[in-house]
Amino acid sequence: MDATATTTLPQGISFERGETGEEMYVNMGPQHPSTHGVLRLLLKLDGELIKDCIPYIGYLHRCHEKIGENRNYIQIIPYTDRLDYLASMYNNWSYVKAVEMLMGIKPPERAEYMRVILGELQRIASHLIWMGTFGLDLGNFTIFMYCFREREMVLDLFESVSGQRLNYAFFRIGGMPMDFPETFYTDCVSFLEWYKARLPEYDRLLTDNVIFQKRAQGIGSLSREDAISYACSGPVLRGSGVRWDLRRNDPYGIYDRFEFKVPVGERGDVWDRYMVRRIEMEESARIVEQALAQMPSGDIMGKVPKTIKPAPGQVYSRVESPRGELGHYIVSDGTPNPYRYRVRSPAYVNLSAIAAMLKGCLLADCVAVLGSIDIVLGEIDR
Amino acid sequence: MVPLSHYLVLSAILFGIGLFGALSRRHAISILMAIEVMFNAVNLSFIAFSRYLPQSQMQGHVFAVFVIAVAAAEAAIGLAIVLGLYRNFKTVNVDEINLMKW
Amino acid sequence: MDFLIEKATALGVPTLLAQVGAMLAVCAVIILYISVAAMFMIWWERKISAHMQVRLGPMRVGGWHGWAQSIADGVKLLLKEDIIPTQADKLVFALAPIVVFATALATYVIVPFGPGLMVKDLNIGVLYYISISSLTVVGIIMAGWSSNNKYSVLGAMRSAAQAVSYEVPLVVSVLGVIMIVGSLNMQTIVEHQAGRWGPLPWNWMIFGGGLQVVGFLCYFTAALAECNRMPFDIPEAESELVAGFHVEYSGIRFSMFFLAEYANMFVVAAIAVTMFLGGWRGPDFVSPLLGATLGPKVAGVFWFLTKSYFLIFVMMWLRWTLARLRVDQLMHLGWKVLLPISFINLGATGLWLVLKDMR
Amino acid sequence: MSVEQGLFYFLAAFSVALALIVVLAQNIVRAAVALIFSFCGLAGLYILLDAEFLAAVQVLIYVGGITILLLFAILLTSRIAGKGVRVLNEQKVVSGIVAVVLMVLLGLAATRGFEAPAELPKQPENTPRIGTLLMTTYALPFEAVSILLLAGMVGAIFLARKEEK
Repeated sequence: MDATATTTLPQGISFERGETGEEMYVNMGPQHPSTHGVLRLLLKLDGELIKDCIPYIGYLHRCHEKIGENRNYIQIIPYTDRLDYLASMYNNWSYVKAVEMLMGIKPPERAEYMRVILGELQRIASHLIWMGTFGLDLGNFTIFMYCFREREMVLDLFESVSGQRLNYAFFRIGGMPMDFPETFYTDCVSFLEWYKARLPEYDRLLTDNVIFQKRAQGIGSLSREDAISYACSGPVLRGSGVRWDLRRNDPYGIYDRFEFKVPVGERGDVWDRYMVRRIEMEESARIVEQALAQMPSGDIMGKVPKTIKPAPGQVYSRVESPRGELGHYIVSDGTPNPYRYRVRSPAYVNLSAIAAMLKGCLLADCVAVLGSIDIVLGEIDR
Repeated sequence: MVPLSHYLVLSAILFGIGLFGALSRRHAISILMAIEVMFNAVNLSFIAFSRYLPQSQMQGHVFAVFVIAVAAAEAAIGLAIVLGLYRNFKTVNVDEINLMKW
Repeated sequence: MDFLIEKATALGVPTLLAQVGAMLAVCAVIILYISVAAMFMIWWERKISAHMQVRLGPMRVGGWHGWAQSIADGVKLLLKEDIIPTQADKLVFALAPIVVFATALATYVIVPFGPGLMVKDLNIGVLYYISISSLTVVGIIMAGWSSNNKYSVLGAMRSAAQAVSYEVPLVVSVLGVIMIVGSLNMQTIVEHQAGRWGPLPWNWMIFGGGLQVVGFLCYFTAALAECNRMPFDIPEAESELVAGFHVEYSGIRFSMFFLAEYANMFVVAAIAVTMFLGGWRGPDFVSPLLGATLGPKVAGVFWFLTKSYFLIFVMMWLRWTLARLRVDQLMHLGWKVLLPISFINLGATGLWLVLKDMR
Repeated sequence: MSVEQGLFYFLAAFSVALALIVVLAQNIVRAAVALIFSFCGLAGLYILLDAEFLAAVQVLIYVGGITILLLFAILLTSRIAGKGVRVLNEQKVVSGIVAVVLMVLLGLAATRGFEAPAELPKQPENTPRIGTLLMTTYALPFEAVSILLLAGMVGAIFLARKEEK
C-alpha cells in the first residue's frame, strides 16, 4: 500500500538519489491527456516541485527513415506526410526541395507561390491547433473549440486544392501536380478576413486573461545560450531572444519577396514562446495576402526526367516549419532509391531542452512547458 | 434519559483506549491520533457534566472549546515535529528514534 | 420535517414511527431532488458550454435539445461494471464515494427553499454547513489514497491543501453577515433581509442590508474553490492529473462523485443566496392565484431557485472562460488576498455596527 | 428504550469500536479514517447532550482540520506500514494493564461518585452563551489560548520548514 514507492527505473538510467527521501517518481504518459500523444515523461517530484525529468520517446516509432531507403524518390512523398501530421505541407516541401536541390531542378515561379500560400496557411492551421491545445493544457477549454473552428476552414481550403484534409502528399518534385481551383482565391481571401477578425477574440479570451498570463509568465525559462546550445529552432529559439528564422536568414524559394516581421521574445519563458507564435499567426496571414496579390500565371510543373535518379551526392535541405528547422538529409548513390535518408525534426530537438526548462517548475507548469514546445510525436518518433 | 454515569463510563473507556494507544503504538502519528482520542474523551465528560449539573451554566462547553483549540495547536506542532523526525531519521517509529542528539 | 411529524402524530401515528417515517420521507425527497437537479445541471452545463463554444451539445436523446442525455448517461453509469483496482484498499475505496455523497446530502438539511420549507431549521445553521462541508475533503483524501495511484494521491493532497486554506476566508467572509443578523439561523438571516432599501425594492445583504458586496465576492470565490470548480479545479485538473482523486473510479461510484460535485455546487449557490441575496424573498405574484397558505411558499421556492440557478450559471460561465490556477497561485490568492480582504470586510462591518449603535 | 437511549448506545458503541481500530489497526491510513468516524460519532453524542455548537466545532476542527492535517502528514511521510509490520511496541502488555486499570477506576468513580439529577436542568441557548462566557468570565484564558495558537503556528512553520541549502 505504499503509494509513493519509487518507480523501478530502467537499466542504465539513474536519477541521483535525493537526500531527503521525500521524492516521488511519477510517470507522465505515455497515456496522459497533456503529453500530446504518446510521450512519456519520468518526473522526480518533491511534493509538486519537479526535481528532474527524463523524456522517453519511441512509442510511435515507425522506421520512417529505413522505409525511405527502400522506396524510390517519388514513393517517399506520402510517407513524409506522416511525420508532422499537423503540418504535412512542410514535410512535403522540405523533402521535395531536397530532391530538387540534389537534381538541380528549379520549380516554376507559380509553383513557388503556391507552395508559399499553402505553407503559410498550414502554419496558421498548425498554430491554431497549438493555441487551442495550449489553452486546454492550462484549463481553458473554450479557446480549443474556437481554434478548431478556424482550422476547419483552412482544412476546407486544403481539401478544395488537394482533395485531402490532413495528409496531402500534394507537392511534387519539380513543381505542383495541379493548379488551385477557381474558387480558391475568393475563399482564401474571405477566410483571411474572417480569421484576422478572430485574432482579437482570442486575445480577449486568452492573452489578456490575468490567470493565463500568471500561468505562462516566468516559467520554463530557457536562456539564449541554452537555446542555442540545445540547437533549438523555431518559436522556442525565437522565444529565447534569438532572431533566427530560415525564411529570413536562409530565404529559400521566393521568401525574399515578402515583407513580414520575425517576432522574438526576451526572457525565453512560456509566455514569450506563446507571444512569438501568436504574432506569427498574424504574419503568416500577411504573407498569404502578399503572395495572393503577387501571384504570376504560368506553368506549375518544371522539367523533370521520367525516372528520378539523382547523380551520386548528398544534400541537406531545410525549411522553417511551424515547429522550427525541418531538415531532410539525403545521400544518393545514383540508384532510384536514396542511399541514406534522414529527417531533422525540430520538435525532437526542441524536446531535448525540456529538462533544462523544467528545473524548479511545479507539476502544473510541466504541462504548460510541454505545450509551449509544441511537440508532435509523429515527428519526434519518426 | 441517559444517565450521566453512562457518559462518564464511555468517556473513561475512550480515555483508556487512547492511553493504551499513546503508550504502545510505534508510529509517531499513531501516537498523536491516540492522544486526540484522549482529548475527545475528556471533552465528552466536560460536556456531559455541563449538561447534567445544574450549576454549570455551560461552563464545561467553554473548557471543551479551549481543549479543542489546544488540540489543534498540539496537532500542528506534533506533525511538524514528525516531519522533522522523518527528514532526519528516515523513520517515524518512535522506538527507533532513541538518540538524544543527531 | 417537524410539520410532517406533527401531522402524523395528529393522525394517531406513534411518535417514534412518525419521527422515523418523516426522516425517511424527507431523505427520499432530498435524494430525489439532488439526483434530478444534478442531472438537469449536468445537461444544462453541457448545453451552456456548447453554446459558448459554438457547438450545439447533446441534441438527440429524448428529442428536444437532448434533454434526456443525462438520464441516459446515468443509466449507463449504473449499469457499468464497478471496477476496484487489485492494489486498492478495498474498504476505504468503497467507502470514499459514500462519504462524499453523504456529506453533500447532509448539507441540504439547512437549505431554506422557501418560508418554512426546510428540512430542519437549526440554530447553528451556517456553522452546520461550514462544518459538514469540510467533511467532503475527507472523502476525497480517502478516495485518493485508497486508489493507490500517484495521480490520485497528488490530487488528494492538492485537495486537502486547498480545502484547508479556503475554508478560512469562506468562514470569515460569512461572519460579516452573521454579525449583522446576530444569528446563525438560516431563516432568521432571510427574515433580516426583508423590506426595502431606498429606491431599491431589495434590502438584501449585498445592498442596504449590510453592504456586504466584498463579503459576497470573497465568499463566492472561496466557495468556487471549496467545490473544486474552475478556476480552482486543480484537485481534478484533467490536463495535469488526468482526473485527480477519482482516476480509478468507474460506474456507480464515479457517478456518486459526479452527483456530489453538482449537489455541492447547488448548496454553495443556495447558501450564497440565503446569506447575501435575500434568500427566498421576491415579489409574491402567485398568492392571488393559489391562496395565502400555498402562494408565498410557491413564490419563495421560485425566487430561491431562480437566484440559485443564476449563481450556478455564473459558475458555469466562469468555468468555460477562465484558465486554471497553479497550486502556489491558489495558495497565494487564498492566504494573501482573500483572507486579508475578508478580514478587512469583517472589521469594517463591526465598525459600522458600532457606529450605527452610537448614533 | 427511547430514541435517545437507542442513539446513545449506538453512537457509544460506534465510537468505541472505531477508537479501538485507531489504536490497533495495522494500516495507519485506516486508523486515521477510523479516527475521523469516531470523531463524527462523538459529535453525535454532543448533539444528544444539547451541545450542537460544540458538535459543529468538533466536526469543523477535528475532522476538517486536525485529521486532514494528520492524513497530510501520513501521505508526506509514507512508507506506510504494510502487512505484518509490528505496530505496537514491547510496552504493550504493561500499557494495556495500566489502561484497563485506569478505565476500571474511572468507571467506578463515575458510577459511584455522582448522583444523577432527576431531571435535566434548563440550558441557555448554545452559541450566545458560549460567546458571552468567552468574552466575560473566560476572557483571559481566551487570550492565552489565542497566543498559544499563534505561538503554535509560528513553531509549526519553523519546525516544518526545510533548511535553505
